[in-house]
Amino acid sequence: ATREAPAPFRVALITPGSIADAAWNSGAFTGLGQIHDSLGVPISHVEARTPAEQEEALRTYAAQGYDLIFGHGFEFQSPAERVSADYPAVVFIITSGERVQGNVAPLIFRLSEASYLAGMVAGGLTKSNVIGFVGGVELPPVREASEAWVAGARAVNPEVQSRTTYLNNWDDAALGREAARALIRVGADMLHHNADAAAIGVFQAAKEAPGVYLFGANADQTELAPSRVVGSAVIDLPRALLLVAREVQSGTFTPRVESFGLGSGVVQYVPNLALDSMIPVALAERVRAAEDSIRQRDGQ
Amino acid sequence: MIDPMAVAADVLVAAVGIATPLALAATGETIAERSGVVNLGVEGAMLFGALGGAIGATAVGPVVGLGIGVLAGVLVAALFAAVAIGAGADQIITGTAVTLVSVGLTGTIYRQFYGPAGVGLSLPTLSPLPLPILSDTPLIGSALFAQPVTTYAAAALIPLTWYLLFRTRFGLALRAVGEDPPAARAAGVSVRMVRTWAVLLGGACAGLAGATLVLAQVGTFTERMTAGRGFIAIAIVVLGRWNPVGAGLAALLFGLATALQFALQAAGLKVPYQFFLMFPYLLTLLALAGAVGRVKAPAALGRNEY
Amino acid sequence: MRSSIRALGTSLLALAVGLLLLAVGLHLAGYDAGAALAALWDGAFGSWRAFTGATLLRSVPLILIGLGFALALRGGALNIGAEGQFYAGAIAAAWVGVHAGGWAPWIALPSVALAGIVGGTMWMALPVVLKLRFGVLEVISTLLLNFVAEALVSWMVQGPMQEPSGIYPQSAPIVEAARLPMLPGTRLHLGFVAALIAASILTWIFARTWWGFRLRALGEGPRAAEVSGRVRGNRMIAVALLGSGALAGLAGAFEVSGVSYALYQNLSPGYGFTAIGVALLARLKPSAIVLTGIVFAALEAGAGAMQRDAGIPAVTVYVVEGVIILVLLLGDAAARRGLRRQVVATGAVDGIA
Amino acid sequence: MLLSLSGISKSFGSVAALRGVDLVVRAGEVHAVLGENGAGKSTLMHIADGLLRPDAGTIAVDGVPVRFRSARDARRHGIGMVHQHSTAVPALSVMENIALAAGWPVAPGQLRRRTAELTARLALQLDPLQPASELSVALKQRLEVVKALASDARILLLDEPTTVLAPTEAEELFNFVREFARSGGAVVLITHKLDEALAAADQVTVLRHGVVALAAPRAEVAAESLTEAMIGGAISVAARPRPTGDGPVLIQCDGLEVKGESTPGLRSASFTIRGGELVAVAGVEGNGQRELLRAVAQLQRPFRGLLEVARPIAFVPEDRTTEGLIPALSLTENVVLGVGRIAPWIRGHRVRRVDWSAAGSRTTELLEEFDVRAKGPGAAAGSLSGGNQQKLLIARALERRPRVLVAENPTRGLDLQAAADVHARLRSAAAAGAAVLIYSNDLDEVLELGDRILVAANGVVVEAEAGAGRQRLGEMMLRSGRPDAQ
Ligand SMILES: Nc1ncnc2c1ncn2[C@@H]1O[C@H](COP(=O)(O)OP(=O)(O)OP(=O)(O)O)[C@@H](O)[C@H]1O
Ligand SMILES: Nc1ncnc2c1ncn2[C@@H]1O[C@H](COP(=O)(O)OP(=O)(O)OP(=O)(O)O)[C@@H](O)[C@H]1O
Ligand SMILES: [Mg+2]
Ligand SMILES: [Mg+2]
Repeated sequence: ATREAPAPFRVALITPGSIADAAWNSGAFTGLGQIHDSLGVPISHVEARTPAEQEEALRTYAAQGYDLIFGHGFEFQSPAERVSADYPAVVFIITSGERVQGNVAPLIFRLSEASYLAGMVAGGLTKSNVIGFVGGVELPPVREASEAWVAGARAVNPEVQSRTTYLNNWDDAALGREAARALIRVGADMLHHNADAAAIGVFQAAKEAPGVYLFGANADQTELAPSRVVGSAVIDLPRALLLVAREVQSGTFTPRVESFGLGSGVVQYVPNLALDSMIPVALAERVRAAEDSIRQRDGQ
Repeated sequence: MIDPMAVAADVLVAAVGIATPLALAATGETIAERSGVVNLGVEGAMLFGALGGAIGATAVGPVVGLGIGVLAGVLVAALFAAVAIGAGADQIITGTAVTLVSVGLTGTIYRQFYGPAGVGLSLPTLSPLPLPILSDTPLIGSALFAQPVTTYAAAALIPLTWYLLFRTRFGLALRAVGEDPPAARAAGVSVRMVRTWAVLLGGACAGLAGATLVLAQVGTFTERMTAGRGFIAIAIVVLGRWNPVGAGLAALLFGLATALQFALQAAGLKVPYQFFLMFPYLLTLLALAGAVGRVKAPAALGRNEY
Repeated sequence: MRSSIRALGTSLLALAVGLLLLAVGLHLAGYDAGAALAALWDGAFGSWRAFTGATLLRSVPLILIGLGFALALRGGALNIGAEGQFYAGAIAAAWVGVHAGGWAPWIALPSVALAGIVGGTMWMALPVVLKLRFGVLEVISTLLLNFVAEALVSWMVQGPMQEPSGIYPQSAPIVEAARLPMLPGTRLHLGFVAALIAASILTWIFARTWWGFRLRALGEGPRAAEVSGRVRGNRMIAVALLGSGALAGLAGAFEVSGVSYALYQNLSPGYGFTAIGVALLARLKPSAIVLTGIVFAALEAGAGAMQRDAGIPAVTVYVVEGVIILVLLLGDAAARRGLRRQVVATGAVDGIA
Repeated sequence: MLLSLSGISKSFGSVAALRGVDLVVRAGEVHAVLGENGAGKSTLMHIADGLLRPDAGTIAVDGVPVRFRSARDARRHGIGMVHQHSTAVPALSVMENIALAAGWPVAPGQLRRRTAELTARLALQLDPLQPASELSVALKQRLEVVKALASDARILLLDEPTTVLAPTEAEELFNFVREFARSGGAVVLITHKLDEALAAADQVTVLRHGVVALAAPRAEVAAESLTEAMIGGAISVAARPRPTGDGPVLIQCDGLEVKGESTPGLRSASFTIRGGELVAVAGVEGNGQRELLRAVAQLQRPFRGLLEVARPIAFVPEDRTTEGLIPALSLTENVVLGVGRIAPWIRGHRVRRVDWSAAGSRTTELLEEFDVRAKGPGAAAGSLSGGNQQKLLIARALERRPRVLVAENPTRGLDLQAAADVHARLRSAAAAGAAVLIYSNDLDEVLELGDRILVAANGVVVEAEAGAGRQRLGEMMLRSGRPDAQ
């Protein structure tokens, strides 16, 4: 029998929502594009919103012979484990995943480290001592980010009170605006979010309210309100995805818990340079010091 | 530090703001349903109104945006009318399909304009237009009289629609068509014609509602940004007993419940936030059971055979 | 007979024209229309695996909920709240499934299904009471309860039913014994068979039983049914609505015990609403609901394939789905009009005849 | 020559309702159109009113050919129509219904005034603000007449306008119609009452199975030739069995009170009816007779007093298409619905099943036996003409083998032969031992049918003495009727 030529290396991405969210999903989709451009490999993407669709998408990609499949969210963990049992050769990377099992491996982003820094800045800047957070749905990474944001603020300013609002929705920007306005009404003058597209309304609310500043999430969102965004907690999803894809393609990948924090550069706190003058030197110092210590801890 | 009176006034402002697009869409849907057509395509018409508003505002300015939003809503309604009234297909499925097409087309068009991972564009919005003197009324002044122009449009549309339905010959024919198409036909009314007009008017209102979301609230378009408001509007039509004034009040109730919901979350109460999310719907149910009582839908609602 | 063949011809023609338009549209938008439509077909029917594991699997909740919708609407009641009843059923089923440790499958499986039925029925109880006591239209009460159910399930997976580590918004997995077996050689669980059985039972109820006939009479002419048929309208509608809720709840139970094996807050992609189209397009006929349920499921399965294999973005795929549904509707409407011309018009001029 | 229809044909599916019919109506004339149930009279009027489009033939108004695409076009040409069955929109008020049909402006004050003026002028009393849904069948018919006359029509099409009007009201209507014709209008009058037609008409056209069987000036025809033309022979009236009146008491009421929906209802009734008796209630609409019958039929709960009724009961409602039949269902299905679970085609006890083939073949027999003209048991009930619907209702009621049979206006809208047939059926049900209770707005029918006669006046039902005539009954009907005034 003749040996068939090895099928080309192929990469697939499954997102749990629309890739036009300017945040979590769009970042992964951009990463997929970079994998295609940098590695020159065929790629495919599908949106799968329910557990049924998610398992089906995993299974179908595996059956079609894709070598690397990204399940973009913790919810892919258990279906991927089930599918992996039938397709042991395929590598499944679960962003925000839980554990390693067979060829299923998580890719964890400690966005909370950047949110912590954002919280520190907010804690130093707040005049009302009230800060607010708008969440889409209370998923683990969202909750972690919100907790870190509060912790950061308290570290600088123990007086700080925090208020958190959830939308149960990732798309409804008008609701995001109302949630933010409600937070502003109870005195919040520093806002942060993790609500993808719905957060666009948070930016609008901040723009409308004098003296209110906010911090972007997932991507550098300075552009959305240049005079109000103090900084953004950023995940460089494309870079992380590309790193993993390289490894898998070259055959050096071993399933492990891969976790990216500030130390890796994949997670970053990106300040808005235009508003640099707002930030007292002492505060900037403290934030920088905190960032360094977190990086160091990461390094160990 | 926080003045409760001021907070209450602000909650009212928010309530009226949230209610505005709902009231607009529900008023339009009231017209359609009074003629016997339930148009689940309002969600789609709102989405297209939103996109039309965004495109119009980008190209020219917010006021033109409103106009294009209305036009977009009418176009979506025309698609619905062609299939559900023209061809006599089932109204409910047609409405669902039209919404599906709208979700897809708005997304596709938006991405064509702004790239596949569409960056949020920042649009000029309609700022509040305080009416002199009135807006200084304590508590309700800013809620009622310092709102964007679309809120005033909604406030004007409600009595106008009431007049149209209950004081004009067209309104009489429209209600007759919604109750008993054969009888309306015997009276010389063209059922299809009346229904088509009703649906187009409804579409115009829905388009305006969508444009309002973009131009008076969010300042940008995002995919699926209407997030089910069209369906809420349909519930509001029922809650408002198929009367534009009722719809306006029901929209306000819903707006108030939503604003309160966020106010309660923001107050930092230690209650799972899901219970706050349920609040507007439970309140509406309560209102239905209590104050509103027995209602009858237009007898020919949803029926196509005439 | 002749006329129904002609009707079929008309709808096939409409379908062909619609698909052609779609292809032109996709082409103009810069996509490979041939590849897209081929992917649509392949993803739905192209292989045994796709047909069973994607299409038929998705059809289970659509068929069950569609049957329930038809049951209520036969009596003239509109259940727009299947989504909520589905979640109520899923919550109850997941709760039993998680706590069924040590049970034998033949106890665990029926218990889980029963829990779903009870959950769905209970969720419908409030609209029924509101209708009977206060005259609240079920259209709106069921619709509103959808939103409540969504919030409830969100709380469940983050509160009382959250998995033991307390991190993820999902319940603990249900025990092995509570998981529905797959049909041999497929990823299609036994719930499909149950859906077929439910459809046959409903067919029998509608076609052969006194109760089913009177329910239909109530839907077609409520006054005449009450005056001439002595049907106790409210009681019968209540039973039909509760049955409708039960079927949606069962669908929720199957989704947990046959697909996700745990409770999640986004279990349904809107089955409750899609199923309305399924039932209406089938003119509320149970056997036809099986067919339209599979058609709608195929459309969804094919939608995934269009993204995966032809690179059509998800949003654009919605357009394709929506247009295909509109085309089906137009074909169906045209066919019906053809039929109407043949058959004596019924009640067309009634009231003035 | 105001209105002329020539060569009109119209089919519904395979039913040819009209085949080449000509009808010419001149200014100043009342033109009676007669024919048995299903002859095509209403269909012809619907064509003249723009509601149906003819398959063949032409319409001309004032000698000018016209094409009506809707009733509005007909209205524009001065045609107004009174429909056989109400075309009022139930949810609209009386005055809104008039405005809708006549194109009046909708301002409420003005509308109310105009409505009041019009009803006063026509001597047809109606409350302008009452929703049409609350009107009795008789009031709905009154509204139908008012609607047609509200739009300054020159040509009036009246499709059985008097079937449920009280005699005095009918009188007024005919006065009006004659006046209308005299002042240059044209009237088409459809009726099953020959004397009415002969008294009012200048011209007569008889339709039979969709073709013109006779067309002549009134002066040239006699009653016998008309029946001959309508049914191809003389009316056959079954011999009237003698009432026995010695059966067991099957209906008994004492001090019965029943609340009405929009009328005061029944305030007092005390009587018994035995097996074998046929009792007819006379009364002007809204005097409690409706509530009485519905209480006896177990459709309304008595408010006070004693009421005992033997079973099985069968009930024939006057509103055929909303309370009697379900138009969209087949004849078989309608029979199954109305006969109920005591029927032989209901099988099983725990789960009752319907044996459709047994029900179908029994329905076929019933159609034959009761001379219901239909395509077959599978035809939709809505496709039957009014008279045939009524025959089906009676057939279905008798199929319950009732011991008590209750019927409202049992021959409304029936042609002479059909009415005679229904009368015969009711009598034979009584002869077979049932207690039969009817009411009728037609005093002649009450007199002809009742073995005993009850009179309802102002909510009080009292029995008329044996042998009371028209005059006496009329007096009793108009009496103020306080319960203690007997
Ligand atoms: N909409 C319809 N669909 C089918 N058949 C119809 C329809 N309307 C009338 N027909 C049939 O056409 C024929 C004529 O009916 P039409 O109503 O004109 O009779 P009619 O003379 O008015 O009788 P009646 O005195 O009982 O009112 C009947 O056989 C009837 O069954
Ligand atoms: N067609 C009819 N006309 C008059 N009375 C009827 C008719 N059908 C049933 N009834 C009466 O109505 C009452 C209820 O009838 P029946 O018990 O058949 O109805 P049902 O709904 O089957 O009752 P259940 O639901 O309790 O079994 C009885 O008194 C019966 O005599
Ligand atoms: Mg007739
Ligand atoms: Mg019983």
